Amino acid sequence: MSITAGIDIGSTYTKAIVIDDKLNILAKEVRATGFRLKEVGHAALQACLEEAGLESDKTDYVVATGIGRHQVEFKDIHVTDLTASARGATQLFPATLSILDVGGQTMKCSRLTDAGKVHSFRLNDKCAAGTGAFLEKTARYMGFSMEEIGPMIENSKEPVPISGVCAVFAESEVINHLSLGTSPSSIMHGAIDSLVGRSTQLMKRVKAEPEYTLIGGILKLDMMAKSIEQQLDAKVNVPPTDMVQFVSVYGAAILGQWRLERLANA
Amino acid sequence: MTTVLDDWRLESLDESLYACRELVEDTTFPTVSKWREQGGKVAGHFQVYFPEEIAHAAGMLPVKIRGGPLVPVLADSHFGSYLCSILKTSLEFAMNGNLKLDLFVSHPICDAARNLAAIWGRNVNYPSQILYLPQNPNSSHSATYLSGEYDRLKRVVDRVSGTEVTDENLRNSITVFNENRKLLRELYDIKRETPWLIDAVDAYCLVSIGGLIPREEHNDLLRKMLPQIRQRRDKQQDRIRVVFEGGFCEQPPLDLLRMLARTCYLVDDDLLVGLRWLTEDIPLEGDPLFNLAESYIDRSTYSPVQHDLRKPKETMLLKRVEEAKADAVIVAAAKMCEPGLEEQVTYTHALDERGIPYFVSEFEENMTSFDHLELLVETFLENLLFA
Amino acid sequence: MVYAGGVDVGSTQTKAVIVDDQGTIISRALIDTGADVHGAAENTFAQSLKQGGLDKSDIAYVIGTGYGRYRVTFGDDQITEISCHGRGAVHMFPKTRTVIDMGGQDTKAIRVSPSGDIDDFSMNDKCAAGTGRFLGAASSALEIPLDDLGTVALAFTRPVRISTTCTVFAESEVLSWLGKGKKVEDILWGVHQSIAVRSFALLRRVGVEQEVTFTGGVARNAAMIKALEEKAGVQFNISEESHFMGALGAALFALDRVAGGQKTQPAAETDR
Amino acid sequence: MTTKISAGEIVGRGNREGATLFQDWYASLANTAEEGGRGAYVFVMGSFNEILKAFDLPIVFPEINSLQTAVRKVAHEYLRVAEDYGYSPDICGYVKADVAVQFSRGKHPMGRIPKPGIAILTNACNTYIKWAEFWERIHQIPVVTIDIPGTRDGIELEKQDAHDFANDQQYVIAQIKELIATCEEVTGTKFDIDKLREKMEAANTLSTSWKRIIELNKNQPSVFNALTDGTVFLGVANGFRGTKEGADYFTRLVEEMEFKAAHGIGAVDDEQYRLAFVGVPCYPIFRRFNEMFLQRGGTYINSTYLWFASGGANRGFEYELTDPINSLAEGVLLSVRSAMDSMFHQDRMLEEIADDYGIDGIVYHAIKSCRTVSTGLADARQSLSERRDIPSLFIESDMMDRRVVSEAQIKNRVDAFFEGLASRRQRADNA
Repeated sequence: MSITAGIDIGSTYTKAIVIDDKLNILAKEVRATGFRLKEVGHAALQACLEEAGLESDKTDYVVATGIGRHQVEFKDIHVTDLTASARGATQLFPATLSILDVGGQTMKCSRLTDAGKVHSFRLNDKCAAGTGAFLEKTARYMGFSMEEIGPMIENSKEPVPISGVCAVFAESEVINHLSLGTSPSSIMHGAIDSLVGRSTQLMKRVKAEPEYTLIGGILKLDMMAKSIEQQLDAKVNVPPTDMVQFVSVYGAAILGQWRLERLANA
Repeated sequence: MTTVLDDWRLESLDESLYACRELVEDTTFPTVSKWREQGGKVAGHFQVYFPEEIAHAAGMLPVKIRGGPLVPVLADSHFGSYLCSILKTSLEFAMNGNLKLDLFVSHPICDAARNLAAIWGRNVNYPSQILYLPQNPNSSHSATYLSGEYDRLKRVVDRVSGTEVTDENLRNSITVFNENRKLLRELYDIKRETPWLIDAVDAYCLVSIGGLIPREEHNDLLRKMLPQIRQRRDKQQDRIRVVFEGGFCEQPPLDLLRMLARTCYLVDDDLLVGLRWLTEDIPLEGDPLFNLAESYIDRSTYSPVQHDLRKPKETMLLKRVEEAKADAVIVAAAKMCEPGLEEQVTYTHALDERGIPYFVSEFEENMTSFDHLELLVETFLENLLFA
Repeated sequence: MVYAGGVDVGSTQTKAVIVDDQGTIISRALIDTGADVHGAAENTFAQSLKQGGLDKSDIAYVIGTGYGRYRVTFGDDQITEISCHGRGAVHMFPKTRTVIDMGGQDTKAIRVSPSGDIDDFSMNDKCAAGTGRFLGAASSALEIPLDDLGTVALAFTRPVRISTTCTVFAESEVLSWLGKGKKVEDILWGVHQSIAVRSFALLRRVGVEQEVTFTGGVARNAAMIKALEEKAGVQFNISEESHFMGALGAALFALDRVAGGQKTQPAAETDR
Repeated sequence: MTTKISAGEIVGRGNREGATLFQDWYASLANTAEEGGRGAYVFVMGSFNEILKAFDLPIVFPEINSLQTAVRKVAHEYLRVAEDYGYSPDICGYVKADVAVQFSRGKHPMGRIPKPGIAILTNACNTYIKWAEFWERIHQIPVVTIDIPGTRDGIELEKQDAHDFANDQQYVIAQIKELIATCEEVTGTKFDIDKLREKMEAANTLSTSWKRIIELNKNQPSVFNALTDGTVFLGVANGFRGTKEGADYFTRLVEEMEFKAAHGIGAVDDEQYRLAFVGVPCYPIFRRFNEMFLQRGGTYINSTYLWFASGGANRGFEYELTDPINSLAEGVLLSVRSAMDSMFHQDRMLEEIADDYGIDGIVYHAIKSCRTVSTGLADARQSLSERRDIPSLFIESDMMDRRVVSEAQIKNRVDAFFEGLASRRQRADNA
């Protein structure tokens, strides 16, 4: 039985996963990335293997992904998280044709082929205006946790238009609205609308088609999927809670199994 | 005849290429200074369009101004947000004294560049001008008009250089530039036919220095190096062939080209299109100014900044892809480059129709981190290869 | 004895200053602004009163400034922080003609007249690039306390050029440079440089006229001072009170009003 | 002209009649659209109304359509459509709004807009060219580019010898003849030079009146607000150029403004600060933007917008009707060139008028959408403030895209600007 591992070094969290050739998940692990990129990947994988009760050299193939993919020394190959998450998402939802990945700072959208390959894709520009960061700053500024936002929006009369300026300026925007006596819920509502707007626009840019699958840190905000569904007026797949953080690392490990097969047949 | 290059022309191909790379990234313009030290005058021009023959015929050094990889410490305050970088870094060279000119010429290729003549004029003490370029090449009168406009430029150049340009001088210059363009076309043939013999960065630098040295020297250099390149023994690798579109004005940093060169073959592009605008030799017989003008209109390539009913851009791009036998296209645009960004829309829709793979990206001449772009390129290649 | 107060409601922090009729600072207070802008203003002011052992009734005139100035409802008038920073700086350094203020999310360059009035000003418009916030991002990415950044950066040997303009992306660019094996101090110096360049552009917009006073929270960062002074080619005045310059200016304007000399534009309309 | 008019009936007449004409214009366009007719698409800088109206073509100004979506607070919906199609957020909002109009079969808040049957553009703005290429692609219509060479010298304006001017004029003449030929093909009607004369004569009245009206604002107090009233007048100046209605409207407008000047009736009750506006208005918050200044006693006396957005009509060029084509070429060349100068060299022009108009301050509004107008603003501002001590305010936002219009920031700067103006006046008074 061949064991492959995936390691996803993201800007905030690093995830590791170990799977067998039936693509069963033997163990998964997540920890803060910090800035020692080389170490964190290794540590996460070891923790995984331990949990799976495997010796530290048991993996047959290691696939690295995420922004730190180049720093993983013991990898066999690295792929980008777009490629990895495409694989992971189609594993979880085989009919997926479009993936929206909304993280803290980045927004990625890819249109897949029926074979689960990335056909076309777009990323948000190198400016965090209207990303998750924008939302988090707005919430944090008004002293709310991401969890509290959902219920809040429910009782907001109507969203205030939040101009899509710099995420950091969210604060001066907010203080201005508060000064004008706008309720925090309407402001939050406005911030979410602008985020949802940006996401769906990115999807249109890649000519996205159903089924849609939503992944990434933004899922902490349970109402996000709902808002996007309303915007697209179509159903949006959301990975099960225990998999939310692991979609692309799982995909990476699966690509590892593929490579092994190919190498075996070669 | 004044020369500005040290005598490394006799050294090996790799040393020569190294020297070219050095020169292209050198933000102090040593060749221009050297030309001045020998008493020469310099005609700086925004690089996209300019009949360099006219300045050359007056014994001036025509220098292509195309910004550079530096922080516009002085120039930044002269511009607002939402503007491309090349405007700022170009003016920076004028303000920080790295680039001393006797004349600056811009042209109304885009809304930003057309403002440059006035901005430059307000900040330097030598003549700064607009050279008019017909945006109506389909008018029966445009060639006649343009030769009149070139005659105006000639008189400006006469004044600045202190030497009156004769038809004879002009014909000689045209001959020099005809050869230069011919040699550059040969270089691009190599890129298309045997891309493994010269990588994207070296090819680019070899073209690029043409805008920084006397064209005779550039010709000598190309005449000597092209055969050496052809004789290289390098083997072809399994890489996809890519066309890079979107470098007609602001230039991507060498590191960006390096990153691409590591992963694919750049078989054709629109980089520094100003040096390669004419696609055929300019006729020598007849009125040289008229021949120049007519060639700019009728014997020329395409770019997002010239409107010509005979050259729909998407058709021209598809032709370029086909002739280069490219697998894919990088549809790039400089940040805040309005024509570039607008053309991306047309290009991508045309490529979609033909089912030609591409990815869209924005770059900036002085960007230092390529993670974003690397992610795009890698994903792109992975999914072409993981097939 | 006559007292006047100034309350500067910034997006991150709210500051209050009370001065006596000589313009000497009697007390100062600083707290995080948070969502309850009005409350923040009141509490800060109350704190400053307490600290000065004074009662609201002792304060003849209060002026609110900063983004939240219109929430200083207990105040008598509002003046922008631009005018107030100019005023405060001139009070501290009478020869000041140019002020560069680097705060949490905006950096402003101000040219002032000898009398401390605003002749011209320029602020970062589009984004927080080139503001103190950029340093905050670097500090959290590198896990180095904000106050130590400058000292660390000054140990640079081979500076890194940081091109990312977006503050939010600064973190990931810093990380990727670390990944490429660059030294922390070299990266940090790069960060300081990139901020300095942008702030210098603002300075040039209004013209760098001597003397230049550097105010705001970042004015205590040695590396930033070095980076900016190198570009401007002049030595900056830096006050112990740099943090409170806005509130101080407001208090001084308030004092003018008391003195009756209607020095500045009265009664800014209520923001409706 | 009768002098026995009561203030009641004449004051504000221009705004009332302007609004009506504007409504009628869009109503007639809607009719054309409903009947499946097509319009001639043109731009404000070099609209060639004289020729097109000689062929009775319905005139559409896409720029005006676009700004109307912003004024009517729906621009974002239009921008969204274009950006979904692939247009970058960083490019001209006018183009994007029109792209959306074209995709929605002419849907527009002012009423349906007819498809183009022909488009005429000049090079006064390069984005015109990219814009027209879009129509070329989706409508396959004849697009006529008319190249109008502008000022060449980086510093000195209108410095061109007769020989070079002749070369430019010959070029424009040739292009006008080609335009006429194309119009004959498109409309199937023969060109009638006397009809052209008629239109040119009406245009003459309009141009001279336009010049006069602007000059009347030297009056203290000023007789109209260059930013708000001015925009109403501009709509008519563009849409009704070369028509009898347009000529009459402006004759009556001159009458109104002269009346106000004579009776000391100002545009605002309390004129504290006389301001000049440089750039394109902030249409997403058009009214509130103006109020920020009004509240502090600031009113707009003049603006570069009145110059370039009228295609240089402020130059007041009068056509020589005995020689229509050549005179049209000369007029267009000089007017459009001066429109371009008011974008690229506005510092020179402002310097000239500052004293006559008693300008207390200049407000520069650089915008994301328009690089033609905005690229040189920061530099021109610096160079003017080095030559003349006129307080100025620099604001960046947009004419269409509310995402980059941060009211909080604008308000803050405006307040600070007035605090500066006030203290400066104090100093002057004390001295």
